[in-house]
Amino acid sequence: MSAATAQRSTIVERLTKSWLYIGLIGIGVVSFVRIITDTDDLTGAGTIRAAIIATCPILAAALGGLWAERAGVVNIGLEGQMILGTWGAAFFTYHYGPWVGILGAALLGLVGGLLHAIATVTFGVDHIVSGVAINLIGAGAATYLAEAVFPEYEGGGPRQLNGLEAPAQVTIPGVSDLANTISDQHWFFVSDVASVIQALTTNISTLSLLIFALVIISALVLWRTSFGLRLRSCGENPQAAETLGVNVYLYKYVAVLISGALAGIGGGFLALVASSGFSTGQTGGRGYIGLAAMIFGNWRPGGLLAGALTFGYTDSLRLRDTQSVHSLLLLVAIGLLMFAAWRACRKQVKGALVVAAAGALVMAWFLLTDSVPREFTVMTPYVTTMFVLALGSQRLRMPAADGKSYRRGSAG
Amino acid sequence: GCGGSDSKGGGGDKPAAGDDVCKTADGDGPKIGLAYDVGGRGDRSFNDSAYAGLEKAVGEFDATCIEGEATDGEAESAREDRLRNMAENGATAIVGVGFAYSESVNAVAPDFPEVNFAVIDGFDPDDQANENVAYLGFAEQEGSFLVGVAAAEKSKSGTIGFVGGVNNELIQKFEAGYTAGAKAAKPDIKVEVAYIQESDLKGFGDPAGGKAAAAGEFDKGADVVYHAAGGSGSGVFDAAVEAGEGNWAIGVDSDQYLTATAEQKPFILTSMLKRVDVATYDFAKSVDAGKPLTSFVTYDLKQDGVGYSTANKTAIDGLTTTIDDYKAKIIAGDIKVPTKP
Amino acid sequence: MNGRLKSVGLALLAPAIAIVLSILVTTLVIAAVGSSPGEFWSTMFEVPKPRLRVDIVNQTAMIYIAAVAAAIGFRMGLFNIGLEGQYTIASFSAATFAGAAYLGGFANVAASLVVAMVVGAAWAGIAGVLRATRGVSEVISTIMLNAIAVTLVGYFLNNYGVKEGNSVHTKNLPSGTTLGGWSPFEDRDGDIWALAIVAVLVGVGFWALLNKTRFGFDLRASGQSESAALASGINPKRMIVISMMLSGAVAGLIWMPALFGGARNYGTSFQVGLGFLGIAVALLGRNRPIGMLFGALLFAFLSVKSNDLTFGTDVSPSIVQITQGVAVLAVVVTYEVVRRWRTRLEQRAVSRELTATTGATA
Amino acid sequence: MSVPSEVDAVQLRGIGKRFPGVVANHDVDVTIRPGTVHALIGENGAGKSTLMKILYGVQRPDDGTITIEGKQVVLKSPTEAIEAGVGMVFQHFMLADNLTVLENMVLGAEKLHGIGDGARTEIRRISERFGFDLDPDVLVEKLGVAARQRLEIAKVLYRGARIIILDEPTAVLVPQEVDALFENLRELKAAGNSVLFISHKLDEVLAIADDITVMRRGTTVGTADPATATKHELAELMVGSELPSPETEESTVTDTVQLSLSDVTLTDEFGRNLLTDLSLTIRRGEVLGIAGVEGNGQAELVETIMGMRIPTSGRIMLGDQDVTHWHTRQLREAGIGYIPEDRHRHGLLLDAPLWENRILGHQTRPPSSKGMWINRKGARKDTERIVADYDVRAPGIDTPSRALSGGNQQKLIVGREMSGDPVLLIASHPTRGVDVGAQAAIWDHIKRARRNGLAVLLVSADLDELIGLSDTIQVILRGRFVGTFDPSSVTPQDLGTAMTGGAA
Ligand SMILES: Nc1ncnc2c1ncn2[C@@H]1O[C@H](COP(=O)(O)OP(=O)(O)OP(=O)(O)O)[C@@H](O)[C@H]1O
Ligand SMILES: Nc1ncnc2c1ncn2[C@@H]1O[C@H](COP(=O)(O)OP(=O)(O)OP(=O)(O)O)[C@@H](O)[C@H]1O
Ligand SMILES: [Mg+2]
Ligand SMILES: [Mg+2]
Repeated sequence: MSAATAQRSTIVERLTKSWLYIGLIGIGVVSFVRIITDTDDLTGAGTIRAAIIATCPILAAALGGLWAERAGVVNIGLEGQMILGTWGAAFFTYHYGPWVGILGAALLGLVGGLLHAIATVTFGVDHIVSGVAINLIGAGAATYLAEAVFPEYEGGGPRQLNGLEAPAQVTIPGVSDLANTISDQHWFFVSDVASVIQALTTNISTLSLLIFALVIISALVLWRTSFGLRLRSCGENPQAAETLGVNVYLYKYVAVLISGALAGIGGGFLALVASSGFSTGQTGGRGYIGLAAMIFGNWRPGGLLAGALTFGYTDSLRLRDTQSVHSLLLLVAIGLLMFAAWRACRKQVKGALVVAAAGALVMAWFLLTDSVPREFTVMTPYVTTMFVLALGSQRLRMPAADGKSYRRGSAG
Repeated sequence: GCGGSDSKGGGGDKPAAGDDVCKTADGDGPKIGLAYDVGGRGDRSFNDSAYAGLEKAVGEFDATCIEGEATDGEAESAREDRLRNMAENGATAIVGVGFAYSESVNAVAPDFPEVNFAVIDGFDPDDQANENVAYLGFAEQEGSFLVGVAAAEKSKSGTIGFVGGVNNELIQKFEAGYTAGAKAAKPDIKVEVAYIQESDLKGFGDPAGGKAAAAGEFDKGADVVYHAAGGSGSGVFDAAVEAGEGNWAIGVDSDQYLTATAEQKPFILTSMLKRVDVATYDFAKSVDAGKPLTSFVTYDLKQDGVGYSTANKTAIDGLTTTIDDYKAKIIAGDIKVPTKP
Repeated sequence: MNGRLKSVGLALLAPAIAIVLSILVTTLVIAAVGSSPGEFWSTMFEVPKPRLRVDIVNQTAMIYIAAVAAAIGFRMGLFNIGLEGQYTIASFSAATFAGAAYLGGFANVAASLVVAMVVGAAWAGIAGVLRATRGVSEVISTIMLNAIAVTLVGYFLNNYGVKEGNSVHTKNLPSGTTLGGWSPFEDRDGDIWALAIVAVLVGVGFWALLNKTRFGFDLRASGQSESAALASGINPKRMIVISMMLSGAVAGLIWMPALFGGARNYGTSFQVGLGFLGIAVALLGRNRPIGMLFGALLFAFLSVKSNDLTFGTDVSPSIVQITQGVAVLAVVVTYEVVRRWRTRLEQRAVSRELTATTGATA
Repeated sequence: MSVPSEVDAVQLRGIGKRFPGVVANHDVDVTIRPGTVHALIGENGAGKSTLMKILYGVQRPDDGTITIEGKQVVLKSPTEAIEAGVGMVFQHFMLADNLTVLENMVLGAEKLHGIGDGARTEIRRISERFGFDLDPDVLVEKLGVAARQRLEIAKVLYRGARIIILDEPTAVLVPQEVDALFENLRELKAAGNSVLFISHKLDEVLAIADDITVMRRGTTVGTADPATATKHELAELMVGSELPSPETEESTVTDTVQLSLSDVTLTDEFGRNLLTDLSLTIRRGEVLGIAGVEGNGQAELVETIMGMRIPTSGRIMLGDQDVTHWHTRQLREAGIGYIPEDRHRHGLLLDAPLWENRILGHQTRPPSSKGMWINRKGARKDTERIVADYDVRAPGIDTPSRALSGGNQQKLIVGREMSGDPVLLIASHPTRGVDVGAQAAIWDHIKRARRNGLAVLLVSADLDELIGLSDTIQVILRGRFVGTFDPSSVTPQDLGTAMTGGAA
């Protein structure tokens, strides 16, 4: 028994360690690039803060995707549920303040999730069909309800509702100041870490913290509780789960409802934290991006966090400073070359060569130019996502019964 | 002011679904048709400004009116249909709000020679002159020049910012005028420029993007940021609020001080006014007078077609003389404002 | 004979229930916010004016082409969510090519259609190749490609387009190249675009390809079971690339009727969103040629008629989007319900047979 | 026969179950005595699995009553069956590959020992008690078939089941594994459990069962006493005909080499060898049998020959053509028939009608197609032929293949692959899960084709079938050939030893 415990803790240790190493190496490389290219904005606390804000809605949507797909339901309706969330946040915040507003966002997202659950679980409808329909309904309903309700409100109009109160922000006084001092020194590595700490401890929205916490909570619930085990079993092999007495319908329902609520919270974040109001179309496809981040992250909490961060970071970087996108080229080049080296170590010669060639190309681009055309900076997050997937996608593994419709009594 | 109103005032003349002049007007003057761009009446910007002009015209000329509104991603034929509907319903002066109506007005106008059309920000899509169409353009660069002066004068840090919604021809005019104005006032001023999108129109509806872009500029030391980003602008105001006292934002199109939230108001230095209301009213007036405007009409400083707002008195008061100096010089032709950055 | 009548009746039952359901939901939503559903429906059900009838036909054609493009992917088990990007970039390329007037008259039209198809195919092909060689989910890559396409087109337009007032567009088509169309009513009511015929061709082609050709069989087989397709000698990677490209090629045609029918250039009159509508219609029509035709007609009718709402009623046209979404959902749900109900009927029939002739089995 | 004082473990009375178009069960009566192994036999589609699913609460009966240990019960879900003490191991494994042994085990029974170390201990206990050799922290996808089988039984025991249903547990096991399983079953019996056991292998049934119930066409047609009954009598009861034998009469091997592999090696993406230096030849009229424990490279070998994988090195010749780099379609067009191991994954389009399934794999050849067009009429006519010749029991050729029972699906595939006179047949487990009647038919078809010069590569887990049909047997272990045997002298036990790495 003690042997078992020991074995388990080494697994956990290994996981944590590998994440830690990857994180540290990542920060080291970014720091190196920052110093070489002299673009302090690359890891400025402001950039990190913006990246966190850009990440949160995508992260919430991605988590929503995770919950649904771990239970075997593909939720392409995240976008629609997110849109409903923006409306819910606006409506409830206007009347009852920001925390009820977040609940309202979750509630409206949950309604979208309920619709999806009824269609896919009870009626066994194709998940994509239902998701597409929910995206239509979500967008239509939010626009329609906004036009019907918001013009009467102070600060409102048919397509917007401004001046919503934001959830509180927190600052950890001592840490924040110290981190600020260190990050201003622009030391290698240390200042970069300090920037991250500063961004996390200075005026950070409680809703951001909540969303990050939800990543950890989701990971724990899904992988460390019997509830999570049952839920995941519905995504891996619902027939097997049924033969063991798991109420598959129930778990799928719960998962899809949570999924919708999380997407709704992502929408709420857009309306309350990323800006201070509702406006039609403000999700701008972030639900889809969330879905992409989840696949990018291999249907795992840690991975989807990385995916959402990649997207949020590059998107906010290009918005804040087009010049820094040029430095990003060096970052990408180094990243590719490191990946190539890793592959070479694993004796995947052909793959290593391809990656190395790509890395050399990007490096040449970096060395031969001194800016990236503006238009291309807009594409950065999209191209980066495709690039990373093209290089690493072969290992992705989705839940075995993901997207398959399941009927009670079909076991055996 | 034009377009919208002070929301603190308890909704006195706030445009809401209920109190619409077109529902109540029953005079025997001309019938005016107003075809809104996406967003429609109540958008606290462009469309509301046009509505304000309409309201004024209806009152003055004892007119009646009819409205229609565009939806996202609608077909060209839907815009045409909207205009035809108005003409068939007896409108004699029809205004398309936004350059997207240029093509449809061009297609519809020949079928209704007795009706007069106008397109705000419009252009003639072909080389055949339409007798009954007016293209009402604005010298946005001139208005932007003035707020550029204001920004440079107000700035303590020596850095100011600009946030555009979409990097296209139109928005570049704003950027060009703004930069020129700032440099005229303070030649060594630094202008940070950001666009939310390069070509995707969703850049006008992304407050989160506007906030991130503006926050980046504030972080780089800018203390005044001007936006030409439509609905994304509220995010720019939020960024100014977060940057704290001593930082400013400048609004666009309508006097956004009036429609901003209580929290944002103190941070709004001024707004570049694009007097869509004036153009709409002018056009209605010309039709009523039997001398309808046709062809290209540019509303510039001289005609009070563009300008700047002084609604936030405490903030702008000390600057108005300087700004008005430049204004006079532009009107006199001493300063030529560029339209390209 | 009676049985056949019954099965036709059952087949029609599902769409009928779905329509009733969508009407019901829409009515409830309208009533819930305090508007008048009666006004709404009387406006929507009013016989459309002649020019709207023309518009409905034109819109139906474009939506239908989009639906077929989506259906090609779906039948192969691929979700081409990138129609939007594909037809954007294809329309831009074709308009640019046509505007350059390398060729005159109909040759220019034909060549431009080829350009549209090739560009659409190439853009979709990127996703196809990534999926086939690297296993990248086409759902993500096409979402990314959508964003990239819009930016790329904007880049070319801003740098090389014709500037006019505040707008930018591609060069106008040379005068001999605009096709106009067929005007069933008065002139001012507009034309049914000549290239609306493309929709018919695409529909017939889709049907024949799927049901009559070896390629279509391979495509359906791959969609039903990739492993069985592989074992039967189909090269699934090749099928992925080909069907993605085929889907993209058809997507390239989506906006062509409008380009040659009236728009004359790629600019402000370019209609966005047809790709997403096409996906919804493909699903509504269950990827069947006829089903999608009805779906496209319904969607076109709803969006064209919704323009009338701003005049006669205080109901916002965005309600139509809800109706469309509910229709999609209602159709698939009722199909499923009717299917289950039929199964139960059959079961009952079997047990009746059993009691009649004990011991007999099917 | 039964001890009167003891309460019967299970009594099924008058059970009926109808599916659309099919009566799966009617008037079924079965009685299981406590502490016995009860065998249920019957042809494909006789309704055995359906009956078991009813007993396990997966499906609800339309008629009839279930009595467990003297108490009449209504089972609405497996949960209730588990509570009543019933456990079931399904014909197709019910395991989630991407979860660990522990996770699969505790799923649904988390309350018993938690999902952590408590459960781990209990699993180790059960594993040791019955010799299951299960490591709780291994992913199920890493397990071989036999280990999965043991895991399934362990799952049932973990829940404290007293009545254990095993649906065709031996179909995929080699003799040694079967012996081990039977050892486990005897232990279970000794511990007071009752076992319900379904099999098509009659000697196994006679070896282990205490009672036998025979089903035919959805109903119970009789019982037999294993102490006195013979295989022939059982077959007679099941299908009403003689017991078939795979035995071939005389050699038909010719001198013409049809297929030869020389030093074929296949590596996976990580550079590990799946197949190592395999060489073989098959002549016209020869059947080459491949014996091996599942997962030792048989599937990879077959897929390599079929062009679904390209060998890393080595050469494959078909006749005198080098086909090493040919695609599946070219190979099929060159006259290779292919009966895949997993008919659902590789053999059929389950939702397509039978006649479309006739086309699958033959898309480019008449009568399925003409040029680039599908020949609907030709395909339909040929499907009618296969249905008649191979006795495929189906309502019609427009029925989706999903609606057919496993045996009938298999007959359709065999019929399809034998059409167009192939020169080489690659057959993986051609009679797996097929009842004795159909088995005989399939064997006859293979034998007849062999007489006409067909070369056959036969992979099978059924060693009697291998020994009966083959002219030569090769044993494969970890991707290498480890021994060649002459079927006329080898015994299943010898083969089993070689397959598990004993002296070759
Ligand atoms: N953000 C997080 N916070 C806390 N715990 C986490 C977080 N992400 C993951 N974990 C824990 O770590 C475990 C593995 O996480 P994850 O699946 O992301 O790792 P991985 O490295 O992708 O796994 P693998 O090495 O199998 O690919 C999970 O079971 C979860 O409990
Ligand atoms: N879910 C279902 N829907 C429709 N028909 C079914 C279903 N399950 C079983 N059947 C049909 O019921 C009959 C009995 O099937 P069952 O699986 O019980 O046979 P079996 O005796 O287990 O056969 P085998 O030996 O091939 O496993 C078959 O005709 C089968 O096609
Ligand atoms: Mg003209
Ligand atoms: Mg069975």
